[in-house]
Amino acid sequence: MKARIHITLKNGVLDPQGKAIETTLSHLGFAGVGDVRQGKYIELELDETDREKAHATVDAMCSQLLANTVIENYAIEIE
Amino acid sequence: MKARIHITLKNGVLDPQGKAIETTLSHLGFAGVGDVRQGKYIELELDETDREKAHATVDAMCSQLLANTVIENYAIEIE
Amino acid sequence: MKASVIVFPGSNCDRDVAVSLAAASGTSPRMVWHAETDLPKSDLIVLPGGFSFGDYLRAGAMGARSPIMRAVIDAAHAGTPVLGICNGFQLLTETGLLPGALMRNAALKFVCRDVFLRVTQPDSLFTARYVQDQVIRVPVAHHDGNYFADAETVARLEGDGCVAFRYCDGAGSVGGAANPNGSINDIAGVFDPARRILGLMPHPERLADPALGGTDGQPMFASLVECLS
Amino acid sequence: MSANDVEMTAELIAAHGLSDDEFAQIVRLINRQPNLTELGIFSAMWNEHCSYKSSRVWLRTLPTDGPQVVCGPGENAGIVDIGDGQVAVFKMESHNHPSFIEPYQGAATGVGGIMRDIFTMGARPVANLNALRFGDPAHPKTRHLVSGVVAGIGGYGNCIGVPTVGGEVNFDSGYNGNILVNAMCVGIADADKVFYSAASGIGNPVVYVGSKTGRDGIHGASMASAEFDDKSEEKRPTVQVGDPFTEKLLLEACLELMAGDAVIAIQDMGAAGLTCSAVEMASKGGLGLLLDLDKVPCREAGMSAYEMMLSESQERMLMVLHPDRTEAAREIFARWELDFAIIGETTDTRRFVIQHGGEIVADLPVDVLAEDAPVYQRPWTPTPAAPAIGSDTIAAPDDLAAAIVQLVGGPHLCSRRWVWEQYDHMVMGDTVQRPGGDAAVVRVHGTRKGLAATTDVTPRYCLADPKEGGKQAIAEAYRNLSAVGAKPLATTDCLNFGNPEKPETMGQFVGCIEGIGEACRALDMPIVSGNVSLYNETNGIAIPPTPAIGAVGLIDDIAQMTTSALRDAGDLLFIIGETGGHLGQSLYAREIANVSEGAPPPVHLATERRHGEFVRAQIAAEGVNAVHDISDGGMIVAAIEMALAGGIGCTIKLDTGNCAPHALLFGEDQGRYLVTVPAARAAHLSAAAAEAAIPLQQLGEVGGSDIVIDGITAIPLAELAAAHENWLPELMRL
Ligand SMILES: Nc1ncnc2c1ncn2[C@@H]1O[C@H](COP(=O)(O)OP(=O)(O)O)[C@@H](O)[C@H]1O
Ligand SMILES: [Mg+2]
Repeated sequence: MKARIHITLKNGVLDPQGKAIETTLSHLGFAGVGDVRQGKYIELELDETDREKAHATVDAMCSQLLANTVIENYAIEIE
Repeated sequence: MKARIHITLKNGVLDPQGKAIETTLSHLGFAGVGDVRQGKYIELELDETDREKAHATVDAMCSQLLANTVIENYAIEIE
Repeated sequence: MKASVIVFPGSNCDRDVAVSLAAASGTSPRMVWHAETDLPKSDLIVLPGGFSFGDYLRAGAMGARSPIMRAVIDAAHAGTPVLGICNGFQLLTETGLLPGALMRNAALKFVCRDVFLRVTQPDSLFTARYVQDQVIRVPVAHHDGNYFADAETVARLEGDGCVAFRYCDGAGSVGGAANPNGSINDIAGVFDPARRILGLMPHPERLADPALGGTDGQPMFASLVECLS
Repeated sequence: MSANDVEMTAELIAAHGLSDDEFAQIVRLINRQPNLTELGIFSAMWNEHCSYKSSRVWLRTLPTDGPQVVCGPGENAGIVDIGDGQVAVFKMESHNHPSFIEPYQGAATGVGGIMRDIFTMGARPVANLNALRFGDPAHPKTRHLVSGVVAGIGGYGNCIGVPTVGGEVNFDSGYNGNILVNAMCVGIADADKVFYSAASGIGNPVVYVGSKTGRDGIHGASMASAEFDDKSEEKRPTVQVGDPFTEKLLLEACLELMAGDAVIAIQDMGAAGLTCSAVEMASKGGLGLLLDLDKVPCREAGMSAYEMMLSESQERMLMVLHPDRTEAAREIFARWELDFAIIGETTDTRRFVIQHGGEIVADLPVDVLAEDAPVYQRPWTPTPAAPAIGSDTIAAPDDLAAAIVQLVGGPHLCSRRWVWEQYDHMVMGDTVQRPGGDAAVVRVHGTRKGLAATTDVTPRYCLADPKEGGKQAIAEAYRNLSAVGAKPLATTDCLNFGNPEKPETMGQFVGCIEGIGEACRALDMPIVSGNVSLYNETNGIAIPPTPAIGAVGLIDDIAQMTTSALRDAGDLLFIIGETGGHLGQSLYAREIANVSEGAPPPVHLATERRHGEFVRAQIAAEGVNAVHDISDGGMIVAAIEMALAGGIGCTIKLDTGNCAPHALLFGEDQGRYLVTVPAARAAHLSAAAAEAAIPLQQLGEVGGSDIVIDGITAIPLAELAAAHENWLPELMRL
């Protein structure tokens, strides 16, 4: 099964990359752009046929490694 | 409107990050994990009410700044 | 003083810190490979600078899950002092031994230069040879040194005297352009509440030898030797 | 008919960068048509990048010997003796085309590649340098390229943990369509632990280590030798992505393996990957090689033999090991979590035989591939001599102070701090002279010795007069090393030119080589390694001739090293060398007076040598407080750089007997240095100079917070510092 994981910064955590992108976009002439946030997107393949189990495994991966839960949230999709 | 952008490495382009994550996951005891690929996920708000126009604008942002189109693909969702 | 330096794949300041420790204590530290599960009995554990696992995913993320870290965490909880420099600081936050996180520098660029630090907490085994508000010159070299913690945590760090160093200019004035990375409250290094764990982004081992142009980092190693021998 | 047995059409041959004559030559040499894999192998081996077919006859004229030389050109890097059973190993290499297409990854993999050249020989890399040329700062692509290249160099070097300590940066519209990214690496090894690429023994295992093979940069080596047109950006060939973490593991694993006696031969996989490395090992050893591609660790499924042989995936090495050490070697690489595969063996057939899927997919004579590559005596026309123009024809500035500030705060002379602060220049704990001075100095770990390194060339001189420009590049490197107190040892070069099939371009190449050779001989700085990058041309417009020179020198005791920073108020400032006010091809002429004609300053090699020896002797006697060589921008710029580095001003008195002030200040006469000594030492210095018949003149005195040109102008140091420091950050501001 394929898992897709979105890792985003929690609300209230400043996002230097998002902020820099926002500034650069405005320098490039893109007006009216706001709230730019940059996160990570991870895809992986799992040797697992059970959706529930797959979800639980990926959840464990996220909390143990993929996300830093001090500053990040994560969301999992299993396909 | 809100735009969500996924930026992923083109097929065949080496993904050192994905490779390292895969190795570490296996050391952590997660078996049967493969094809780990790491990409970027960007969210932003646009002062624009027309979906088509919003899409075109974000497309321009991606090709000009957000994605490195030599090695990356991007996908846009407008909400 | 018997120190152990943990070496991760991708560590690259392990030798540098070992040189400083040996110069200060007269004995070479033990170099402990990350894949070990047992830690030799140590007076001090050092997590060196570098790019453990390439800093891929997040700086320090994968190293923090290395086998040896279980033993490091246990030893730290049992009171063994731990010094984390640069990548070592990132590892300490990733393991939860220190609060907060080190995010990408506000300017998004890697920065390598001398910075000035104000010693905000001289009452520790790491900083005993410095005096309150002393201004020292030490280099930084990092891409992810932008210290962040939520307001409550920062208030606690400040209230409990857990901020070790702050970025300042040569005259001791804190913040502004002297902050090389955007760290909250200009924090360059933090202690755990017992002040037996120190994480800092600057590299004291890089200016602990007159041939390298300065010795302001040397008192940190001298303090450790004095307190731990 | 398998996919390998395709018909050799004219298009296919041309797409492989081979001329009809070259193809005919191949058919003649192997007595049949090659198959597709074989064509690919020939295209890689016979390409300019690997075979040096246009440059070889000229490279042979360079001096490569000397008592200090342990290994000259021909191996992965050059080796010089630094005493005490130690050697320095160094080389410079270009990654121009890939960096133009993808600046971050192009530059990063350039750094990765040059470091592999060094540790392949058993040396631990201890210093990286980089010589960068970008287009006009106002060109729409320049900022993007600068930021990507610098980030890429830092991204790789910082991660692997080798300090990036020096280099140079130029901006010139001549590079608008072809930037130059030249990376240099210096390593240190024990003299008795050096490794070479010649295979030996029959039936010994050929071992592949490092990363897996993917479809990266297939045809990279051919791309590196092809001219650009407007479409090449759209073609976007598969770009190689660097993996510095894996290279760090590879470095440590290789050095660990090399501490033992397992390695017979080793070669990194650089341009044209497996093909080049395997053929070179076999050819140098006078052997054959049998490779079984089914054993090659692959990143992608279904890779063809053609793709595997031409892949330029990074962070890979090929070795021939002693059979009974192979398992121990395997364990080392397993511990570092790197791929390790026995993919073939040495044979006595002198043939290069490739097996894939149980079939022989290529079977070629090694010597034909390696030695019968074409060598061209390309026609060339000498560059017409530029007329010497008198300084009196180059106008004085309307406002001298403004001209000075403009030069020091402009693209050519501003501080490169924005660049080198993105590089970890202190890791390894031995950087005793950081970027910003004449040459960087790293201490030889655990000793009092220092290795000094610099990169230099002045392309506008080379354009006006290739031979004098070539001489000047070596002379400036010599001066930069001497100025820190290092004895120059040897040289590496990276010769960047346009299309060698054009006689004018070939003439530039020939001229530069002649000048370089003459200067290397006169200054005892033999060429021990190097690289040629041709076809740096877009839509028929070539880059200025740019033979970048990297040089290494030795300081016996770093306590005697000098820097360029002015030190104590009251110190006296002297100028060594003859000041004739030569303004032709000076930055002043070009930037302020808008004159781009004229001959560059002539280089007097015997004088250079005497002046360099004198400066080093004064440094060794611990009599001088600061030294700086005079180059771009002339004497006033050198003085300002010294003042800015020291944070203290100086006063200069001009002796305008037979020269206008602006010619004295901005003239770029060669062979000159500024030195400061304590007042009490001045008489000693003068006597020493008189005795050695060295022109020496007191110029002024250190002190204050201004640069004062007595009776003419005074500029606050703070104003100069702001102009000098702000230009590059302003250009690069988000
Ligand atoms: N790309 C670069 N990387 C690192 N250091 C650099 C780079 N470009 C310039 N520098 C450093 O900036 C200083 C000034 O460079 P340059 O003007 O070329 O010196 P010089 O004229 O003495 O040869 C030198 O110390 C040089 O090493
Ligand atoms: Mg130079």
